[in-house]
Amino acid sequence: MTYNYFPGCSLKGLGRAYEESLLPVMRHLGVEMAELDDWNCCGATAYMSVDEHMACVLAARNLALAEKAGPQDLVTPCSACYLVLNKTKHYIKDSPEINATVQRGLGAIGLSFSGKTAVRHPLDVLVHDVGLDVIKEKVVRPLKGLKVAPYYGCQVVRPYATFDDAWNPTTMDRLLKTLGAEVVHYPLKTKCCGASLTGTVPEAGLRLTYILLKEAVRRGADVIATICPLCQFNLDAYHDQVEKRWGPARIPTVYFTQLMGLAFGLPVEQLGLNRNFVPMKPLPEVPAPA
Amino acid sequence: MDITRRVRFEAERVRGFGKEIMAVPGCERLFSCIQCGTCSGTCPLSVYMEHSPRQIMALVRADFKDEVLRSNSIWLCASCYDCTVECPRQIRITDIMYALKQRAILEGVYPKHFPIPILAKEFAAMVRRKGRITETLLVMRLFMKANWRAVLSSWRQGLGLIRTGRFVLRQEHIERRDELTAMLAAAGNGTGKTKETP
Amino acid sequence: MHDPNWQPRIVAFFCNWCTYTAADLAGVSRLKYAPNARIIRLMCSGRADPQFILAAFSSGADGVLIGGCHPGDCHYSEGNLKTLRRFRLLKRMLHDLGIDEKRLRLEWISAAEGDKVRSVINEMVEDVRALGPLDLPGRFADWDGEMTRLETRAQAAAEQVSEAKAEAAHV
Amino acid sequence: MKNNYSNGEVRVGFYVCHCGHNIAGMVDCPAVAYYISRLPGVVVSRDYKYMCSDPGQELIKQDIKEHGLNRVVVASCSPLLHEHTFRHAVEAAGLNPFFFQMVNIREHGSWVHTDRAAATDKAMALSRAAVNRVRFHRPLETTRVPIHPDVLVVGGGIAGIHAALTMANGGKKVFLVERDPSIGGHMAKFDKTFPTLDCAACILTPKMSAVRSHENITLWTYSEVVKVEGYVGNYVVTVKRKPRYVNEELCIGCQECINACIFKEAKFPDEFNVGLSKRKPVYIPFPQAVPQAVVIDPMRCLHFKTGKCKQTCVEACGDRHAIDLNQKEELVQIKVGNIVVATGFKLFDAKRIPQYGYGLYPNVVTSIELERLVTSSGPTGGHVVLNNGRTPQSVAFVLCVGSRDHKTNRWCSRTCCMHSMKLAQLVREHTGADVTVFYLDIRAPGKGCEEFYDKSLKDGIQFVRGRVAEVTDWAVTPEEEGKLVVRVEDTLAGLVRRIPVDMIVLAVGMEPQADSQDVRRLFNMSCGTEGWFLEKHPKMAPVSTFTDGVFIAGCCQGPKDIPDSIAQAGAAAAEAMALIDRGYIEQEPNTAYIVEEDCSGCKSCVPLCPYTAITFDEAKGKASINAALCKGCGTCVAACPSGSIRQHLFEDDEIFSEIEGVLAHA
Repeated sequence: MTYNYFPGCSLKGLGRAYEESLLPVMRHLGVEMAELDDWNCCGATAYMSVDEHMACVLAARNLALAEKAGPQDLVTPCSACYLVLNKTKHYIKDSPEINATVQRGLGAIGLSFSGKTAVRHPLDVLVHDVGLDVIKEKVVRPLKGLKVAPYYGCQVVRPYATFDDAWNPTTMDRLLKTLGAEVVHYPLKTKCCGASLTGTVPEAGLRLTYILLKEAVRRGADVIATICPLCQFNLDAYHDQVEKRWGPARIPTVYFTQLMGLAFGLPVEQLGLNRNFVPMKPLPEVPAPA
Repeated sequence: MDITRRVRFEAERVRGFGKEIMAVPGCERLFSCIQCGTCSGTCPLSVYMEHSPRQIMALVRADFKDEVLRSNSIWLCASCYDCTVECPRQIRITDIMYALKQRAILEGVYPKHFPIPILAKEFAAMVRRKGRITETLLVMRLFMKANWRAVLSSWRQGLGLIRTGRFVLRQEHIERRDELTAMLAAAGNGTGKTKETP
Repeated sequence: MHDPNWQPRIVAFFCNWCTYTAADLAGVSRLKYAPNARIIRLMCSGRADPQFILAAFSSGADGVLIGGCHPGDCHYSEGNLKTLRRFRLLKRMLHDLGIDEKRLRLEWISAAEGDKVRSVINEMVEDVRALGPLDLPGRFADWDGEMTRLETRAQAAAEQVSEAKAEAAHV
Repeated sequence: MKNNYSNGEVRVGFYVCHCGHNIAGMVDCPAVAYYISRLPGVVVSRDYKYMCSDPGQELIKQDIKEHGLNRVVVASCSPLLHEHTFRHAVEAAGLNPFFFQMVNIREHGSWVHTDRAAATDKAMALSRAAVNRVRFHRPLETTRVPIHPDVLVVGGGIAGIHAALTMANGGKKVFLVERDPSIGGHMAKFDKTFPTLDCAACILTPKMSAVRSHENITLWTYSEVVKVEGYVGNYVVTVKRKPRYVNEELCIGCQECINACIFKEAKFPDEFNVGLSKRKPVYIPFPQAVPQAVVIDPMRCLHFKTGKCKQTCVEACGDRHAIDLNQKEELVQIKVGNIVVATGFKLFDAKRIPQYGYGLYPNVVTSIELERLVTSSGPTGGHVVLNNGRTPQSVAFVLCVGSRDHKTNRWCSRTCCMHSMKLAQLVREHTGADVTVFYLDIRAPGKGCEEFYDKSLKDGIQFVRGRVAEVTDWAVTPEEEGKLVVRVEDTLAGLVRRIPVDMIVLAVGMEPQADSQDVRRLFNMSCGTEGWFLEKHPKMAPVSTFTDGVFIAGCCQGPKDIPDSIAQAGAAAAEAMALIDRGYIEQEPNTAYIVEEDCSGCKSCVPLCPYTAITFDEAKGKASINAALCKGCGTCVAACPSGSIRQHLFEDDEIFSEIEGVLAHA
């Protein structure tokens, strides 16, 4: 099983723990992730606010690079990248005007995009391509007794959810159960984390973060599992400010791939768990992260 | 108590503005809005907005351009797409918000010192120049431009990032930056949208 | 190229129960579509005799559209399926005659699908417009002219021959 | 004819109708009339404001007499609307009505085009085609087919019940077929009816009993129509009678068998109480059920599942011998002249909108569930209770659940506003709880309905205009703890609100029955895109279908309330009775016929006919067509290799001339 891999800027920066856990987990399952040569930023939501034509051109370069690299699906772990690349595909297909702009831009650097490459999320690939039965076989250290709040956030399930329900997704729930964890009922699983507003308009953005944290604590979760680098950052790095404003809501937030790594018995120090502001309590019988 | 006169005159409407917005790809269905408020009810940030998303839809349709573009509402949209997925008329509200943000930036009418549009512009500029984003550098630039005091108040967070090895000071960039410039230039040609975004 | 003011002419055979009613519905709903199609009402698309279609083409139609009920919904059980079989044969025949297959179209349109009447007619008008005029009557006239010329020439030649023979006889 | 024009010469009169502005607004009618006037054989060519009006028809009659017209063409609306009118006028003037041809320049012309020149051009072409064609018309006679006086009503809800009773009271024999074990439909589940708040059972039960005792009604419950053959006046219908394992004639509804059932406790979800209570494998659907006979559910009954039951029910029934566990499914064939389809609707499945939490939170209920809770004969004896048994202090109604929503059902279900207001008043009456209704628009157009809305407002029911975004159980404030929280924009106040309540009622909308497509095919009807059965004309023929002799009533045609359903059922009954009392129907003489001398005897036509109207005369070596059986589709005509089969009204010459006519310009 081979995929083209688009890490996105976050996975090289604030979200590096995501990549640090994703790649070993994939390797462990025999999945090859070939990083796209000289990929560029997808443009995220910010560029769309400035100029959607150019945002599409920017994102399309990555799609074109992927198409050139072969027929494999393109896997991207960051929610914003996932959304923007999929949205660009839709726009290219639906709007002749945008398609013309994109092809003109790509043409100038000897690239083109036919619209074939599928953009996938690792969660989708792991559960639907690799399969829960295969994953189950690799579990050597079941996460028994660990209560996890599954948190999907917005942009993987909305609006281009192709692999799960937009309101009540269950893919990660099933994956976590396969790892042996206990999944708590978490009705906020697709609520917004505040996105970039946590930094720009903290009184609004951090409130959303607070509610997510508080409700996970209230429902007895030990840890929140996330699939997006920005969600992880918001839920992890702002505890000081959140708790100063609204009171205690302390709970660690980790990537689902980190939990997979733990369950697979991969060396803890290789899973990037040391990068958390709010560290996850070590599992019993497992050495604490450095 | 302040007493403000809140009547709106026909002269304040910019005729055709609603139609222009609805002509943007993705925004067509605004015509069929029934003002049910599902968007505002779903929106996690509507409670901070001057006008709820539903009101924005009504104002756009009624051509109150200035009122819409100067509103903080369009900047508070965090692009969670909840409204878009829930709208019973399948109006792509998030995409309409994008169209409005673009118009506001183009016409330079967004609130000054409001960090969100500044972030969007700084982000775009960094992508154009380097091809990639280095988040920590971006945030520092933002703080400089929008609110330098914030740098001081979030020093603890900065320290935390350094401690956890996530504070990156080396600007990431792609190798073939010339390729990016050439591509954007070529794409911009002929659209009349060559504008070097401010 | 052809006259820029040229408008495609399409003859449409619609069954009374589904497609004709759907066209009525399109009217009642005030849907707007291209004025190029002329509808001829039949009780069932099964009555659409291949001869009618050929007659339409040879009388100057640029396209022919047949509309019937969806399979399983025919007012007369399965007249529409008989049409489908005939339609396939006819399409092959037209192909051999050098008539582009986009000029003949069969569509299932139920009484509720006024919107489909609109989209099918609009699409077909655009398809046929892109193909240009078929102008079979014109082509027939050309062929007839050519035949007459050939015949006259042949006759003249024959006459020459017979004259020559006659001359030869005189010699 | 007394005029001087009877020498066989064709004399056409042409009339183009303005239809007020409807046609004249987009078609230059005088230009069309002028154009047609110059065609050969056209004697009179006029344009007139309203051809279908009396003076319009008079114009035709007068011209026929004065100018010796022997052919008439009218260019106006769809022939499906007025062909009959004009044929009648032509006949009144002494001409054979089939010397008439109609041109549709409104539905197919002025209403669908935007370019006046092109629309006029098209009108000319279509009119020319009709003038061409009408020359070939021949005098024809309509045939009369007798109508079987019995009627079938399908569906035993309030619409079906009313239609059946109306016709039975008129002396017609009626077969009423119902799929469930009792008639009564949705209405039987209601407590009270809006806007009068009269008790549903009190007005429905007498009608149900009347059905049971009526000498003209044959009631078949637990039965389904499986096959319909024939045509108006002469339908042959096959009905499947499912075994209820109880002889309806012998059972007196004493319920001894139910008490004796080996299952001591009722443990299976009760359909009538929408799963809010339990029943046994042998049960009576509800106390007022008609017929008053028990039914045995073979999916639950131990005897059918294992064959090892002591059959205590049979024992309890004793020498009545009403229980017959060997009953088999039966197919019965009946002959009827007309059919009334009243198969009703189904309720929207609230689980399809997961953000309202139905199925997740037990105190989120549907409107029909609440209806059962407020009914004194319901599972809680009329007590509105939460799932913990306590009485709710606050109740919210969420309207438009699965209605007016492009992701589920686009239509307005029409009754939920009123139904919810009724339930809101009942809930207040029963519990004194605070009631809030979340609505998009209040639709209360029926008689007495606006007044009911007014009463609801005065009674202190809160109305909040806004479509509920979500129902959750996470609290932000102390008073939200342990409650269900409605998040909504109060669009009139312009505020986003969070409102904690104890119980949420989802006003689920109406949908076509799950098998409506199969039923539609069975009776040869059409469905609109939404799946409701299609009436022949939305205004002029609201209970007729495109199949003669098949009528529709009630919610199978679209959402409606009880008064409207009953009005429609009465209309359908009247339409059917009008046909029966006339005794015959006139058949359009568009049948096929064989020109014997041309028939080569190839037999290719014989298998084509779906009505077996074509037979082969071995002696003559020719095919022959039974005109009484022929329905006039023309499939055999198109297929005949020797051209010896022809069709009245759709002769080859007529159609060829029409083709030439539409193409003749340029």
